Amino acid sequence: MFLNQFLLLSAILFTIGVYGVIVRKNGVLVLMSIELVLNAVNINLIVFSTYWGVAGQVFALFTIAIAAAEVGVGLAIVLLIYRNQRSVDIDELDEMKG
Amino acid sequence: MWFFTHVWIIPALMALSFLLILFFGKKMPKKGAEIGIVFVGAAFVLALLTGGNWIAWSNNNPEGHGPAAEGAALANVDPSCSSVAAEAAAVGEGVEHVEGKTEGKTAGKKAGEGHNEGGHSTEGATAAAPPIGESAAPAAPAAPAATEPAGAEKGGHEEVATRPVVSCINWFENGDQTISIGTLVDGQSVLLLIVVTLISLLVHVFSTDYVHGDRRYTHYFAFLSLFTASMLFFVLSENTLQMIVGWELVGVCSFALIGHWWEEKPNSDAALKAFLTNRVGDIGLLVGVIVLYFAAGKSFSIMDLNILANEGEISHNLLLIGSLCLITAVMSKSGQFILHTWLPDAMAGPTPVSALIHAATMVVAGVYMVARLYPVFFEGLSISGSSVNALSMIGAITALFGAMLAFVQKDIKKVLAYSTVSQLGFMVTALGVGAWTAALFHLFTHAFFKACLFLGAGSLSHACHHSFNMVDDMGGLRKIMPKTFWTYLVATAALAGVFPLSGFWSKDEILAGTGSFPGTEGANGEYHVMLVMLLLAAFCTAAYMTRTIWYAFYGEYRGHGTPHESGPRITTPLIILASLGAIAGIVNLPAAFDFLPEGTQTRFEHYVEPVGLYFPAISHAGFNPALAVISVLVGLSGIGLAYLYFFKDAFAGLHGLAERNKVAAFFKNILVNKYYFDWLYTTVIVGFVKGPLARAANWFSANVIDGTVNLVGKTAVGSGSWVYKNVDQKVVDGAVNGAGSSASGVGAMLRLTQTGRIQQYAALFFAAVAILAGVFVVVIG
Amino acid sequence: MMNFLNDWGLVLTIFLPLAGALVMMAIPKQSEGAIKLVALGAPLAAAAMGILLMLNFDYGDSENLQFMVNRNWIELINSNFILGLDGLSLPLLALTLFIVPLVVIYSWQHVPNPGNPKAFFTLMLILETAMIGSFLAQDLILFFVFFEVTLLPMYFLIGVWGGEQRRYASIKFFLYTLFGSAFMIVAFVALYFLAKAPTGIALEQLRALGGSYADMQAGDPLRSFGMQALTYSGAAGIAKTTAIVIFGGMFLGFGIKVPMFPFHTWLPDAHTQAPTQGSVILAAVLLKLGTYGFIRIAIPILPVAARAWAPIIGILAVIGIIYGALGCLAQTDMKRLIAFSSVSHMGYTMLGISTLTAFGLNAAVFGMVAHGLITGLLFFIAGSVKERYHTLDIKRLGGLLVSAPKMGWILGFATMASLGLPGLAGFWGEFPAILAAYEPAVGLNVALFRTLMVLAAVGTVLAAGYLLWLYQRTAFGTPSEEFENDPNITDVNKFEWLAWSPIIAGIVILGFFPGLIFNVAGPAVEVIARTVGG
Amino acid sequence: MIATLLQLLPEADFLSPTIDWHAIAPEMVILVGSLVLILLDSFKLDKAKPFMPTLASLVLLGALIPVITLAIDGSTRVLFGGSYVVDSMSLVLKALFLVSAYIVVLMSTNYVADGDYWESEYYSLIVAAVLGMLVMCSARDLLMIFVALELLSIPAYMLAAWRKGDEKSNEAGLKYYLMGVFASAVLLYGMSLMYGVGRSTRLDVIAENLVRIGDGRGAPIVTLAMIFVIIGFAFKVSAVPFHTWAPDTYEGAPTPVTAFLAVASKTAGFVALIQIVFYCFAARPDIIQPVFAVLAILSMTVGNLIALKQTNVVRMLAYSGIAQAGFMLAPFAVIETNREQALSSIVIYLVIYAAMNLGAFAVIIAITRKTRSAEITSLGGLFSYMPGLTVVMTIFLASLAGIPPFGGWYAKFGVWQALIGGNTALGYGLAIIMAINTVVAAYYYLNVAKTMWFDEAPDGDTAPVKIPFTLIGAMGITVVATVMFGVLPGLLTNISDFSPVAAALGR
Repeated sequence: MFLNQFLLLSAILFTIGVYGVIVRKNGVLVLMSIELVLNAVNINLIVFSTYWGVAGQVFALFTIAIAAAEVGVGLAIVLLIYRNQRSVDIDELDEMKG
Repeated sequence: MWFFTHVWIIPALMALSFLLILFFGKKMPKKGAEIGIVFVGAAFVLALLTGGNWIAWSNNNPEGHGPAAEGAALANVDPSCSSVAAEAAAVGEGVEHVEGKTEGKTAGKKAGEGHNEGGHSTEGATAAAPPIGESAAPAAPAAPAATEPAGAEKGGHEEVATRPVVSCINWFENGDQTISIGTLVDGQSVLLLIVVTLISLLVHVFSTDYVHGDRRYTHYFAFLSLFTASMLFFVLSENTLQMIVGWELVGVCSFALIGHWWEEKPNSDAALKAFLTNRVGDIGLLVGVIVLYFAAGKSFSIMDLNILANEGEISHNLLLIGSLCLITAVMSKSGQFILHTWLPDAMAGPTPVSALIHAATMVVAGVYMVARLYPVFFEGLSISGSSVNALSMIGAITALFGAMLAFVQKDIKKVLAYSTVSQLGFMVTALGVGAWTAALFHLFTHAFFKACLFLGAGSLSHACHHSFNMVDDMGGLRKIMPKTFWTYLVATAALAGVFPLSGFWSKDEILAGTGSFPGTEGANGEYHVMLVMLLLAAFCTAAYMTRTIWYAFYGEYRGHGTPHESGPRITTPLIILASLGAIAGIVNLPAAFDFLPEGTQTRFEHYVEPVGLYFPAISHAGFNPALAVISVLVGLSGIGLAYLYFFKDAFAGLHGLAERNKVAAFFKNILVNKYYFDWLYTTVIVGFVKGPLARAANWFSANVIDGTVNLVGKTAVGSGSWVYKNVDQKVVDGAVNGAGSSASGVGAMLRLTQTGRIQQYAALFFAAVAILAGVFVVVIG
Repeated sequence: MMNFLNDWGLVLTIFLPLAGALVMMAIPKQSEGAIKLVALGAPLAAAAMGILLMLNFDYGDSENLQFMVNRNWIELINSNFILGLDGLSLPLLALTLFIVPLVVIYSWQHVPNPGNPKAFFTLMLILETAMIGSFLAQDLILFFVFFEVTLLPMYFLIGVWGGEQRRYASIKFFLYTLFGSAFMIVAFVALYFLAKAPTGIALEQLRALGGSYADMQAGDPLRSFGMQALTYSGAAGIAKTTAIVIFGGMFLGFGIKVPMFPFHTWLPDAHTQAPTQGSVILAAVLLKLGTYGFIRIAIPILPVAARAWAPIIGILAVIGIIYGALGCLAQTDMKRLIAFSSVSHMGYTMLGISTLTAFGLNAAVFGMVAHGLITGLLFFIAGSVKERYHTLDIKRLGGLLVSAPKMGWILGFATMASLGLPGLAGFWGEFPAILAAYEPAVGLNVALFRTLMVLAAVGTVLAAGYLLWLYQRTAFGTPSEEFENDPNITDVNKFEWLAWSPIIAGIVILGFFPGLIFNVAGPAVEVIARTVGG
Repeated sequence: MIATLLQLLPEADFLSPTIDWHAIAPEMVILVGSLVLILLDSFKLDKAKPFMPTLASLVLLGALIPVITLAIDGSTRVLFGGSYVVDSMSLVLKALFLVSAYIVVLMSTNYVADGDYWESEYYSLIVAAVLGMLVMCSARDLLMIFVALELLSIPAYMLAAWRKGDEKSNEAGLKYYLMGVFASAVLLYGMSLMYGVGRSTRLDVIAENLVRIGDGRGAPIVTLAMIFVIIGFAFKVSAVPFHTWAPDTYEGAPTPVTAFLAVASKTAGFVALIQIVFYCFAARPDIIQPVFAVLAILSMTVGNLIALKQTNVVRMLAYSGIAQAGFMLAPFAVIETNREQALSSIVIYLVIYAAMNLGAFAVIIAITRKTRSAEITSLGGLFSYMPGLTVVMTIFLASLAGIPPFGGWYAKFGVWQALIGGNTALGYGLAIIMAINTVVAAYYYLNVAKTMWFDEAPDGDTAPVKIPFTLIGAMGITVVATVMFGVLPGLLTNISDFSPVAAALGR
């Protein structure tokens, strides 16, 4: 099996996601980057599940479901912000600091 | 016996009188003076009775030689006070106890009464009384004249052991030690008992007139009582700790009385100076007592200490250190050169006080202590057989320089003050050369005539609007104040040592005691230097006293107003004291006068000087007519010269010498400035301690220590604010770079945190993840 | 009766004031009369309880804890609610019970600004409970708790009712002490884990305590905070260096409280800014917590370390004596001067302690009580002077003996007592301490301690110096024209008499009958001295 | 029909698990409760409003009953093949969560009602979050833990942004949400790797395998996995350097929610850490001890230092909470040598911390009802017009500073005991650093006390304000708890003596 390749792939995905999270100014895009990270996780789980049984796959399913829920909430909040200040640029949110 | 075991009643009386005056004095018709007089009178009577008893008691000293007899002589020392004495006493034993029991009972009963009248601070004495009675038992049989006192008369000091009576109660227990408080009665303490109470009584009477209508009349008498009480307490102390207590208490009384008129700065300054100077000496006292406490095997008891020191149980060095420490105390309290400077200033106090405290009683406390602990000094300074030691040296110097200082004073009290300094020097020298009896004898006589002189001076100033400046404000008072004049004259003569007044006898004994003069080899050593210095001092003494007489009583009245003779309450004490000063000498006529009837010579020595285990076997210089004549001549020549100089205007050349001659002026200045000691103390030393040093310490406290603490605090807050500020300030575009450059470490991270920018948070977050993970993966693998 | 006392005596003595505080909280703010009544009643009740205890105290056996109370408290760490009264605690207990009611009486009409007697007295009662508790606690943790509880009330007393700089002073006082106690508790915990059961006779004593000790073998981990148990263990099984470090922790905790020389800087500020009542309690009782801690905890539990530390403590103590005295000389503020004098006087106490001899420790105990009474009185007077002159600047004062003679005399008495005049209490704290330094416990450097002795003796002169200068500048002379005939300047009033005369009497009585304390504390400290091998 | 359908199916070898319903009764009650809240709301919209808080409280307290019965029963119950365990410790924690949630509800009642926020959702969300927490207490399986974590986090995200109109609240919500999601992403990644190396999601199994890998010395990937997982929860407990969200979120969120986050959700994070570390990672102390030492030191130091400079009480409490988290993290660093005390000291700290911190927030809510601002200066002169409130607040502050006789001292004492009991250099070092930090912390707590007691009211307005009884109730409970735990810590130590539990761990 090409375990290493898969792990590498997931690592790359993870990094891309993190990069997106850090640099993207648009809230929605940030959410999408997060999705990338979560999927990296899923890849890991699936790969390992081929060794250690279904638990991994179950875990992956849970992850997908919960990710969906999270993104739902996230979008709601972003929407809320858009309502209040007509923009989803999360860089403008620095009212509280220190 | 009862008087010896209950002698504590006397100080207790005075203490009670103090309290009474303090609380009720103001309400009394005479503002409390009467209370004081009544009580001190009572105390005096009791003291006299005690004295009488003592004479009877020591007339019955059993014949006997060697340790056994001397041990037996200590049978009246309560074992609980002095274990050593108890052991010694155990040597000579074997007496029935029946009478002892009865003695004990009566003693107990009496103690009960004593307690009732003794008032406060004497509880527990009752409890202590029975054991005292017990311990008294062995002495009982001696009472019926067992041995012929007549036999005990040969040459003054035969080997008849004195029988001191020591009684005490448990004061407190500290650790494993039991410290007792009690009384030590023997010739020495009884002597002081009488002197103190007598002079105090006279001064009380004198004061009723002298400080009449004073601002703080009542307080004045209160403190007189307190002083008397403390002095008696000191005199009767059974252990050194007790001595310290009395020593300090009299110091405070003198402080309070010197500063009696504290509204004026000089008076309060003088008071402070007196107290502080004494405090300096007290360092010596404290340390010395501590050293001796351990030297005597953890015991404060004077008996223990003396006996051990006497029998050479204590190493010479310890005794030396101890005695040297104590000498500093003596120097401060008894105004010895170089700590004498407070005494003249102390004259700022009311004159009767000067008479009582700064002439007759308190200032001799130092002398008394040395005499009390004589074995320590005798062994420690190895007085016997040598020709010089610290004590005698200090004494002699003081005697001479004090006398010289007395010359240049304008203030009559200052003259007397320096005279006191010088006379104390005589006493200390006497102790230093081993003439113990002579010292005490001189203390005795000096008390009378010096008190008389002071009171006389008081009487004078009373007449002259409370000025003591004899040079400017007095003169020609001979006619106006005859009583004062004559008494003053007698006292002066006594002080100058004119035959046959008391001063002559005591001073002569001291001179002989130096053992330097051919024919006085009987003494303990040969102190030639001392003899010379003392003779010079005697000369000066005579001279400056004559000077005072001249200024005060002769010539024209230079003051203002019309002086008048003082009232009876002032003059009576003068007369009494003068007459005592005149005749007091007879109590110790030299043994050599064997033409006199039996038992009239050396009474003083016989009754006062202890013989026994707790006192060194000192030898006595015999009376030497030649020396006597010389001393008288010296005195007379002093008088004579001064007479010629002042009265007859002889040596005209000398008059105003100081004005003309640089050299003379120089020396005069030195004298006028009291050898610049005050300048040294106040300006240099005190100034330094008070000023720079203290300020330095304060600065150190405020800036360095406190500063460091504050610095720590500041750094905490400061670094907080640093983090805060940098966290707060916007990082424009460094987020990614900073996050990327994770090598820049936690510091950089802190700077990048908390900007309010989510993405920078995120960057920090992942950076931290990367670092943590990276580090651990690398380190641990 | 006896049974009642055995079970409840100490507990009641401790918590009666607290009960009073709770009652007071229920009283509405307006009814000041009731508040003051409670404020006075509770301490008096506690005092009465204390007197009962002292009457039934077996003085023949004062080296052993009496009226012991021993209940489970925190099983997990085997820390129990142990109270006990012995010759060492008794004088300090007496002191506390004696001072607090007087303070209340003094406050009767002197409640400092901004008023609010309710809060003021409540805090004071809580404070009393804490102080009594720490003198009676026989368990390290219990002691620590009471020790810390004293902080807050004092903090607020200073901070709310204090002077100009009160904020700074109060927080400084608080943080200083907290810093020390943080290390102290760490040291306690270390003891808990490291101490082992001893061998020989000590083991027998330990077993005699029963409970978890009953069947201990030598070398078993002790796992206890009980002071007795730890004392018996005597730090058995702790390496010397470790013990020294642990002692260091306690040294910080107690030394700051005393305060010893380098840690003293909180004291002048706290005292100067605190209201009179605060200063009095601080000087009279709180400082004693530190010295008491040394005698009761640090030394007996870590004898070996104590011997190692003794020279350092001695040196610091003497530095404190001289240094404090010099500090006094530089002061211009009466209250601050008195505060600095505390540094100097506590130096004598610490010197006595550092000798590790029965004599020295006993002197220290006496010194604590004496200093409590005398400095307390001095602060009382300073407070009254401030109240009348509205300043404590020594330069402006003067002629107190003219404007208020009685107060002037009392001040004189206090200064005399404070400079260690024999015949008054102060002397018995100083002289025996100096004396003890001549012959410290076996094994300590004799030469060093004799040097210290001499220096300490020199300190007495400085003490006389600054106190008399203070007295001269305040009491002697004539009042300056600004206070020439100021109606405010009245003589001692009846509340002040009520509050002061007992203290004065106490000082005199202790001065002439030092046995009252020496004989009680003697056996107790002798046991301690023996454990240290002094 | 269905029957036939069933017959068609092949013989299924699926056997349904035997479920100990008593063991999961609390969770069931909460679950049902939250559903009821939602449904009730959707049917009888406005009529139900007033009853929502009461109902929520009833649900929470109701869930407490089975917890108690289980505690009385006392036996340790293992469900779902060991991935769900109900033992004494988990019961203590569950009780803690329920009570704190109840107090939060008390605090919220008027707060939510006054500002017109959606009420029913609010309560149902809180209850749902509590469900996640309860599950967390018993979870012994990575998956279970993850689900529990999300279950308690997601409602919290929404609650943080609850004040819809307020931009601060939105910002708080978004920050919390994003950071939370990043954290759970990292956590998940770690978990996936952990699953890979540990060959299972069951903690005990993983522990066994961890020991085996590289015969005990492990491999880089193991380290990586562990670090990621730990960090995932370090975020939850707001440990430096993963604390950045906390101050902003606390400040922006509605104060009751802040209290909920600061106490319940932080506690949940610690519970998760306890599960993971004590039941699994304990096999590799060489990794976790240094990690936690670093986190603890950073948290207590940085938290305290920044807190010194805060002007806003809530923010100050946020940073102080970070520092407190540092104290609680310290015992993990001596897990190898002093396991029992480490465990119990953490739990004790959690309980006491919950009591005093909730109390502090309750008081702040009460005060802000009057001052309308959480600036420290606005507390000036409080003592003069609301002495009672001042005293209560002072008690909480003193307790947070660790001054006897209030609970805080024993919490810290316990930690010290654990650290020193470990008798390792690391332990002593941490103890000293912590001692110093305690003093630093005392400064800013006292600073607040000072303002309330010593200063004058900023605006002369000294009219006392009416405090709703629910709030008084919340304060009452917390004050009593704080004082009780301080005076009689025995009460707490007795129930949190987990030596049997801890002894069973790993060994």
